[in-house]
Amino acid sequence: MVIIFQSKPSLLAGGVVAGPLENRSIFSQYFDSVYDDERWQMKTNEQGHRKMIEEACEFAMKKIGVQNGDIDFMMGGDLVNQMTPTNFAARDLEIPFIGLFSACATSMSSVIVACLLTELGAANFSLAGASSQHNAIERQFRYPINYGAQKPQTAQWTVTAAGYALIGKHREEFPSIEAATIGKSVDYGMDDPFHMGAAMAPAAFQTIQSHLQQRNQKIYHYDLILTGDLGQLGLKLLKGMLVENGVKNEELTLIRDAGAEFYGQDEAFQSGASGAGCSAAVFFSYVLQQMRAGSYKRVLLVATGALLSPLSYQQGETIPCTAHAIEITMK
Amino acid sequence: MVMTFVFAFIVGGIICVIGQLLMDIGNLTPGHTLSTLVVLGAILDGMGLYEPLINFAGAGATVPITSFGNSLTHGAMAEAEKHGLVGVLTGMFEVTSSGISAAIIFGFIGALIFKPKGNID
Amino acid sequence: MEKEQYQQLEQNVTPKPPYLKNVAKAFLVGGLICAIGQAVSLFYIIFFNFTEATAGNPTVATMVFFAMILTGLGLYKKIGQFAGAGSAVPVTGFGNAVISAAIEHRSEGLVLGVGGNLFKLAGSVVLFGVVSAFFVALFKYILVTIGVVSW
Amino acid sequence: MMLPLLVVLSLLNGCAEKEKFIVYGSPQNESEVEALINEEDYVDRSTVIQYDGSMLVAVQIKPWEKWKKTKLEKKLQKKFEEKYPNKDVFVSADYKIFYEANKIKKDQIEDNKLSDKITELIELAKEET
Repeated sequence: MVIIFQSKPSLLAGGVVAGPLENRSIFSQYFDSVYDDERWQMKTNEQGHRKMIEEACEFAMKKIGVQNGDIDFMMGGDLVNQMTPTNFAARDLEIPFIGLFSACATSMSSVIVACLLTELGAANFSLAGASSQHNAIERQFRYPINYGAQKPQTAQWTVTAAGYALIGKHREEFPSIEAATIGKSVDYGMDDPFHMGAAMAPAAFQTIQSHLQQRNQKIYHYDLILTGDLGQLGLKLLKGMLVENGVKNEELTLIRDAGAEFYGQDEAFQSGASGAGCSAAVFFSYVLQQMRAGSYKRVLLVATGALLSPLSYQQGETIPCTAHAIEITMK
Repeated sequence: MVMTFVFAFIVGGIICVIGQLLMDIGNLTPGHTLSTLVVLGAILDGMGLYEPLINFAGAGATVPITSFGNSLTHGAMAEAEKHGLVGVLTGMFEVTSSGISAAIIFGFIGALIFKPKGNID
Repeated sequence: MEKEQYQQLEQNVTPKPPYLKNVAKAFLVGGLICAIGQAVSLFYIIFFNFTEATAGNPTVATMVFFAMILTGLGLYKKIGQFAGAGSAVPVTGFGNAVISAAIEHRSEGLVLGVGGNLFKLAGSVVLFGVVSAFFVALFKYILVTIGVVSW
Repeated sequence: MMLPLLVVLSLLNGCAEKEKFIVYGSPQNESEVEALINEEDYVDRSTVIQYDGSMLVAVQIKPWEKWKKTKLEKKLQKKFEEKYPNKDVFVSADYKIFYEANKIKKDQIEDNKLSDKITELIELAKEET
C-alpha cells in the first residue's frame, strides 16, 4: 500500500560506519568512517555491532548539530536474535526507541515509521536505520566464521555496516520523502538460504509494481530505482520479471542494486553483498550525497528482506520475503 | 612404499569426490554429506570391505571421515565377538576415538588462543 | 508472474555449480590431505613404536592438530571454499567443524559457549557414526548367531 | 607442503634399495627360506631374522596385492609353521616390523639382545590399537 506524505519529511543527514572489509566497497568513499577492527575494539562481535550503531547515529546527529536529547524517536533494527545490538545501542543513546524487524528491509521500514511520526507532528527529529555485522550474523544464520563450507556462486556476503538517517520536518535544501510503499510478505517457494536473491526478487518486483501503479508513474519517471541487496543474480531475476511484464530494455538501466554493486566485481564475494547494513549504508551515504549534489532528482529506494530464521530453514519452510520502498525527491 | 602414497592420494581423493557429488548433485549440506559418508563407512566395515581398503590405501582410507564409521563398527563387532550382544553397545569406542578426543582437546585449546575473524583472503 | 513461471526463470538464471571443476578440486585437495596423512603415519611408524595398524590413531590426532592451526588462522575456510568436500571429508574437516564452533562460541564462556556448542556441527557425524555402527554390528551379530556368516 | 613429503619419500627409497630377500641370524637354512618366500609371488621384499628357536618373517606385499594383506599374512604364517614345526615362527606384513627387521640387520645387533628385540617386535605387531 502506498502512503503519501503530505508534509514531505526530509532526510537531513545520514551516518554510515562500516567494517574493515568494507574498505573494498565501491561506496566506501561515501561512508563517514571505515573501522580497522571488525569488533570496534570490543570483546565480542555483538558489542562491536552495538558500537557501530551508536557511532553511525552520532555521525548523523553531528552533521545537523543536534544532540541525543533533541531526538524524539529512534527506529531501527538488525539481524541478531532479539536485535540486542540495536536495543543496547538505544539504551546507551537514551532515545525513545522502537525496534523493528524486516530483515534486510529494516532500513526502509524504519524510515517509513519515522516519517509517519514526523507527519503526525509527534517528532521533530528522529533517527531511522539498520545495521549488520558479518561475524555476528553469519554465526547465527549459517556457520561459525572459521568453518570451511563451500559457498555456492549464488551466496552473498553479509556486510559489516550501520546506516542511520536523521529525519526531520520538511526543508527545501534536503532530499524529501514524498511517498512510501509497505510491501507484502511474498513467498515464491524458494528455500535455499544460499540463494537469497532469488527469494527476494519477487518481493522487490511486487513492491515496485504496486508503487508505480498507485503513483501512476513509469520507471523512466525516476532517475534511479535502487534495490537493497538482491545481489547480481537477484537483480537479474528482478529485471527478468520486469521484462516479462512489458518493461522496455532501455528502462532497465535505471534499475540498480546496492548489493550487486557493493564489492564491485570481486568474485570472492560471489553474488554480492547482503545484510541489513548493506542497503542502509548505500542509501544513507551514496544516495543522499548524490541527491544533495543534484545528480539525482527523484529516486525510488527499495530495500528487500528475507524473513527466514535458521529454525524455519531447518524445519523445511520456504523463505518469505518483503520489500519496502520510499520515494525521495530533491528540488 | 611410494605406491602407498599414490594409492593414499587416489583413494582419499575419490572418497572426497563422492562427498563433492553428494553436495553438488545431491544438494546436501556438509553436515548431511559427512553423516552419509560415516554411515557408508560403517556399512562397508560390516561387510568386511573397509579393512582391505585400509591395507591397500593407508591414510587414503583412515583419514577420510568414513574411517570413523569403520572404527566404531570395528570396535562394536570385536566386542560382540568376545562378549556377545552387550559388546555391540560397549565396544563402540573401544577401538578408536582419537578423532573425537583430538577434536575436543584441540577445540578447547583453539577456543582459548584464537578469535573468529571475518577475513576473506 | 506465477510461481511456476518464476521458478522456471530462476532455474534459467541461476548458474549450475561447476561440477567438473569442483570434483577436480575436491579430488586434488582431498588426495593431498590423505597423502600428507600418509606421510604423518610413516613418521610415526619410523620414529615411534607404531605399526601400520596402530599408526592411524596418532595420525588422525595430528591431522586434527593441523586443522586447529589452520582453522584458528582463518585459512581452513579458504581451503574449504576452494576444495569443497576435498577439505570437508577428511578428518581435518571434522576437526574444523568442532574447532570453528569452539572458537566461535568462546564469547559465551567455556561452559555454556564452548562446552554447549562444541559439537553443534560435528555432532551429527558422531550420532550417525555411533548409531550406524550399532545397527551394523547388531545385524552382523544376528547373522552370526543364526549361522549365516562368521566373524 | 610437498617438501617434507619428498624428503620422507627419498629417505624411504634409501633404505628400500636393498637386496630383495634377506635372511639374518642363522645362515644354515638361508637359501631354503629364500626359496620358500620366492614361491609366493605377492611378496615384494622380505627380511627374515632368526635366533635360536624363533623366526621373524617380515615381508612387504606388492602394492596391488596389499588389500589382501591380512589373508596373505595368515597364509604365509601357516606355510612357515608347517615347514618349521619346531620353530616359533611369526610372519608380519607390517611396514614397521619390516623396517625394524632391516634395522636389526643393519646394526648387526648382538645375539643376546636379538631375542629380546624379536619378542618386542612380535608384541608390537600383535597390538590392535
